[in-house]
Amino acid sequence: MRYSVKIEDKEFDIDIEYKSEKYIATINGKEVIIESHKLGESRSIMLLNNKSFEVDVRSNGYDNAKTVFVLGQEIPVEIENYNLAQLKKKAGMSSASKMDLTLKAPMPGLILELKTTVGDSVKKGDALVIIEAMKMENVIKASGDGIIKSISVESGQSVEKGDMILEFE
Amino acid sequence: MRYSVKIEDKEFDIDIEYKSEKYIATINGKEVIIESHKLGESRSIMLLNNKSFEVDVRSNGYDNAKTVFVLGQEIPVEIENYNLAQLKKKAGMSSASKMDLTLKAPMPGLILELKTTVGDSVKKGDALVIIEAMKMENVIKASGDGIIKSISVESGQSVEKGDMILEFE
Amino acid sequence: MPKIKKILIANRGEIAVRIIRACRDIGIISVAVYSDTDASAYHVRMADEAYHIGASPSSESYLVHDNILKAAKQSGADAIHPGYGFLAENATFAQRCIDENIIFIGPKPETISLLGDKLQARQAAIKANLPLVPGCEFDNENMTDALKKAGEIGYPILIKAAAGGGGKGMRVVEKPEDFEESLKRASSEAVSAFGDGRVYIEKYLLRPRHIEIQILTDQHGNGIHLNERECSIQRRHQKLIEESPSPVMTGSLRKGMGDAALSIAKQTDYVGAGTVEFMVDEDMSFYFLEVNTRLQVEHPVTELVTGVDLVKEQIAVAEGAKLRITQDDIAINGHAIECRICAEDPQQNFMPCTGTLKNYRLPAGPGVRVDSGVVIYSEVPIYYDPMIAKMIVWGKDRSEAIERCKRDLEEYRVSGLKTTIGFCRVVMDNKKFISGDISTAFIKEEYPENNFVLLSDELKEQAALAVAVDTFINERKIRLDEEQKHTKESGWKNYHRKQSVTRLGGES
Amino acid sequence: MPKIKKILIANRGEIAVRIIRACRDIGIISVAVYSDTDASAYHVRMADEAYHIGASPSSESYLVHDNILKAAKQSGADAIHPGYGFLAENATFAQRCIDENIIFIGPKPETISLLGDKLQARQAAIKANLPLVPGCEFDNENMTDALKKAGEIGYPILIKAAAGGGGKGMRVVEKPEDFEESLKRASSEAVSAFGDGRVYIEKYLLRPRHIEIQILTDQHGNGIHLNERECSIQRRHQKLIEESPSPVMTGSLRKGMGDAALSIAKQTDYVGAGTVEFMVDEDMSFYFLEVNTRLQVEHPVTELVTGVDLVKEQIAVAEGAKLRITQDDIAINGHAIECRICAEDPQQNFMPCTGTLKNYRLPAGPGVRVDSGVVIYSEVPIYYDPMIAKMIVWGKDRSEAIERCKRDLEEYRVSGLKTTIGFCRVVMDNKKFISGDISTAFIKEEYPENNFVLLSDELKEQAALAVAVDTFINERKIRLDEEQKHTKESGWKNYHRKQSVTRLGGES
Repeated sequence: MRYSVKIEDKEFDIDIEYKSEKYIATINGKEVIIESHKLGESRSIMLLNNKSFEVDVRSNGYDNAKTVFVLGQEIPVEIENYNLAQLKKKAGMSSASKMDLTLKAPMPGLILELKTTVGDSVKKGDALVIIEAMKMENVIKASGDGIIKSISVESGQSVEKGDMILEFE
Repeated sequence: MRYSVKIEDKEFDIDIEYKSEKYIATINGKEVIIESHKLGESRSIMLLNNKSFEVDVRSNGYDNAKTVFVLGQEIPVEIENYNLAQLKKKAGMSSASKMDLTLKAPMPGLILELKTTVGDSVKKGDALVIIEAMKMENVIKASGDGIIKSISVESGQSVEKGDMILEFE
Repeated sequence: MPKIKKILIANRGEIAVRIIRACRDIGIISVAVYSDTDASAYHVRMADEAYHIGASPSSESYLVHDNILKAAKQSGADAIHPGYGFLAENATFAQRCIDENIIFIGPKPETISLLGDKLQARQAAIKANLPLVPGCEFDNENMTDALKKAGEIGYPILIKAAAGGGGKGMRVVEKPEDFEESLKRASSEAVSAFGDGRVYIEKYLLRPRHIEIQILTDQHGNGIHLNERECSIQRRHQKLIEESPSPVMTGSLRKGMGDAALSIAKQTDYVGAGTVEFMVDEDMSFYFLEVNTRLQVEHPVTELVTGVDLVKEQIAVAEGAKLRITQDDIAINGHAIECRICAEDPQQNFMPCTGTLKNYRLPAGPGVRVDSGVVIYSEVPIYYDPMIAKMIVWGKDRSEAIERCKRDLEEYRVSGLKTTIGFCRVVMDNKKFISGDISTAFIKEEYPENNFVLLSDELKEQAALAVAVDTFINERKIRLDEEQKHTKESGWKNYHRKQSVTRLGGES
Repeated sequence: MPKIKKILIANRGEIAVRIIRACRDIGIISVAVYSDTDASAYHVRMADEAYHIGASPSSESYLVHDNILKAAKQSGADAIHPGYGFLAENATFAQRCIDENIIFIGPKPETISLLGDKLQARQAAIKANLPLVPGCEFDNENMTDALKKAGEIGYPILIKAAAGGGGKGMRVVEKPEDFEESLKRASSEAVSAFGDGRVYIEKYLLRPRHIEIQILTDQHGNGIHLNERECSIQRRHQKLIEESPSPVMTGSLRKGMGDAALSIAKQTDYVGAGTVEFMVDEDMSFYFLEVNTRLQVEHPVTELVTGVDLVKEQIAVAEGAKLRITQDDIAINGHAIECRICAEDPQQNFMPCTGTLKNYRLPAGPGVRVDSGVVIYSEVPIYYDPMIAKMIVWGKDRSEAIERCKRDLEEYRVSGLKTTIGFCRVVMDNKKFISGDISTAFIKEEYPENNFVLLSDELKEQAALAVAVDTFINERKIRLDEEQKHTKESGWKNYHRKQSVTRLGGES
């Protein structure tokens, strides 16, 4: 089975087959022999060419998005059937992340201050809104350039996680 | 609901009712107000008259036998409906432990030495058999007085946990 | 001298657990309090007793004097330990405890009140002959005088609120032209944050170190200091990594700072454990900053190098005991570093996170201590501080402590929540940090725009392989299960066919 | 001097994990080995790399020289650390490592071999002027001579096997009449256990303390000792609780024992970490017992009071480095106590247990270190030693260490397996233990017939309440669920009735 795996900016082409209780993976042309033992639920111990890793692979509820915890790090991963990914790419449906056109509340909290108004053009890194949560003020910054299309909240308002804050165009 | 609870040599008569999100227990005439919050699976935090305990109550696969882990101690408990227990007592079916008439292997291991032969009369505390397991020699002693009726193993033999070793009469 | 028998801990999380452990060591009964969301929290499980004190927001539970005092009365506690945060530096609450005949484990209300006001604290420091950053108070209305004073100090200057804290009402002014506007904004911010518009100005140090002295004093006028802690690794005025001793400390500087700390303690009639914070300039001059009238988050680094259990000493002092240790007993044994483990996402500008700890395993083995407020399956709620634990590591010297920090940060297992673990690991590899060349500007200067690498390319490759194999195994299992089902189903089909045939040949 | 880059750890469980941690601290790659049953064991998860070495019984995996050396070659390890047990004191294996050009982290094969033979070790001790328990060798065949010698020593005497260990081939003789019979039985036991019937006799001390000296020597003739450990709390010759320093040690006795330990090290050309065991009589005379040519289980108590990481020093010595610490660097900072956490049932005569750890949470906070070989959901297999972890506690003095031991034993959470935790807790409350009045006869004398109370009546009552409430909650839930189901079902009935009615009134 061949997979297309994406972590942050890196894309991996991984082909896996099962042979005599081991998994043989070919990653970007290199062969890796893998042993895997379940530790219950979502955790496993894996030996990649005898290198030991305790991994915890969790599904995020979406088909392709998973989270893996390894060496104390939480790593978001996108995984897809390789052929499907190729097809999508050709059709221009690349799952490569574009700039998200909406900003949703990343946590429940209180809108302290709006840093922009409708029609403003913002640059990547510009402060958009300040949310108070867990006793701290959190500045939410733009993840890319854009123009503010609409704003759905006002200062002093409480928001739940996932509530729409504003839209870009 | 009224229960009869037995731990080692102690018997408790406990009556419980549920009132406004708390449990009111009467134990041997004394009232205790209990709050309980599940911690997932078999563990709970319980406040007994505001005294805090983290308890892990596990069923042993039998109806009446349970194990509770509290304050780092593993405690075997027998619990029964109070009325049923009273009935049994009257009928002479007291669940109070009598001397077990069989000795089963308490762990997998190797029978190193038999300390008795059929027909021997043994006293409480007499060595019956030595089993080697986990690199150690373990002396299994009689839990009461009795006469050896039969022996099902011989030295050098491997046993699994629960295998019959000998019977008393 | 009355012994304390039962202590109510008016706090939650790791500091409540920390205090409960000290109580247990000396046979004192510990009483936890909890809000709705904390009913099964770790500090409740750890305590001997626990009382409910209200709804989840701290303003309806951990901050409500009446509710806490009611729980204290109900439980029969003879003392209250406030921890840090919440009511720890609240003079009114301390006074209420005294009025209700309950020992408040902390300084006198008057001392808390005096040191909580920055201008009063500054006056006390001047009386006690402590060096202060050049600066002064002035009449807000007389701008000519203010501008003149600012010019004398020299730019850049810092405008600070008298009632300040947490960076509110604080402004850096680079040049005289900006002074008037900044002053107005700082003052109005201070009014809205603290209801008190008083401000003062100080010289702004560009790359100061934050070094603080732990003090311990009793009710009989005895006092000692327990060396310094260097807390320069900060993000937005929040300490992240602390250590003791400071990598730049010398014997004479330590004596100078220690004497200064004890001198302001004397001046303010200080009783108990406290921390005198200083800024240390690049030329190693030190300046008084403020006094924290409570146990600090970072107290364990001092415990690990001095061997003194500060919470036990706090309790002894509150009982009225004379100090059991003298200045000569305080040695420096090795080196300790603390990393704060916060539920924050370093890649999203350290945004706080909430969630359930699906996996949570502490590092263990030589030299590591973890003071954790959570365990596996704990929920991290939105209502409180995002710090879930502190990892404190001891080594025979700074370099062994850093080595062990690296190991233990990698050994820490957390699933279900993002934390500062990975970022602390990054700092441990930073050459400037390793050489001890740090200041409060360290994170800002070293990681502008949060440009640190949490995941190496090698780790990404390994993670990709792990997820691919996991996916392969799951898909393979589903395929095999389905094949088996098909085999079974066709088995059933055959069985049905047989039945039918039988029937055909029989009854029908 | 060649630096070691990769170490294979020829062991499992907590000691493998301990060594992996030391490797990680100094940037050495660690290689685990594992048997079938250990494929997902904690030491495999902790290591950088892992190799399978055979079936579950140790005779088919951890003891097989060839398999371990093959894994070493495959992984490219340049050194092997044997831990304790298994191959740690196997001179043949040590020699094979040398022959294969792999560094064996331990003494020379000749030293291991010499000190492994009790009679040869006795001779070395005599040459090094160490005090020995009055005793002697004799001609097994010349009973008259043997009886005479036994008489000169004075009864009770102890017959010991020259190749002995673990109490095998050992017999206490109370009176001359029993001597000949006991001698024959001890000798024949020694033949069957070790293939070597040589025995010797020693005066039997009634209530000796077991006190041992930790030594550390390099390849250049330098050696230091790291104080003593008192290991008198034993069950059937198995240590259970160890501490450092000994509660009865004096400066001059420590110097005497330390010098003696270094003197036999010199005599036997000892290199690396080792332990010289002594018995100390009630009059504080000390007698040489044996030398353990390896890292001991109880080494962490020494680490906690001296601040020295013994495993790192072992590695440095193996690399050929000169000792980095001198005798003057070795201080005694506070007091440390170790409790061995074994999968044993104290109420069933400490019978070993196997099973799955359904819950496993380590104590944490001030002063506690746990070296654990297992984590939550680990299986404890029957093939190996029942010790699953060691809890080591530090306090500024013995009494603080005992207080913290109590707290941490209560904080330790284990479900699914019986352990020695409760019994260690019992010992911590024993007045004789608290006063330091202990000997190797302590457990036998204090708890004959295992008559200790693990569960107080109060705890029983609380446990009974907990189980009753739990049962009540479950039964109530079942009842409520059923009621709800009934309501639903009757709802369905009504629905069907309605349908029928409709049909009746309609189509039919």
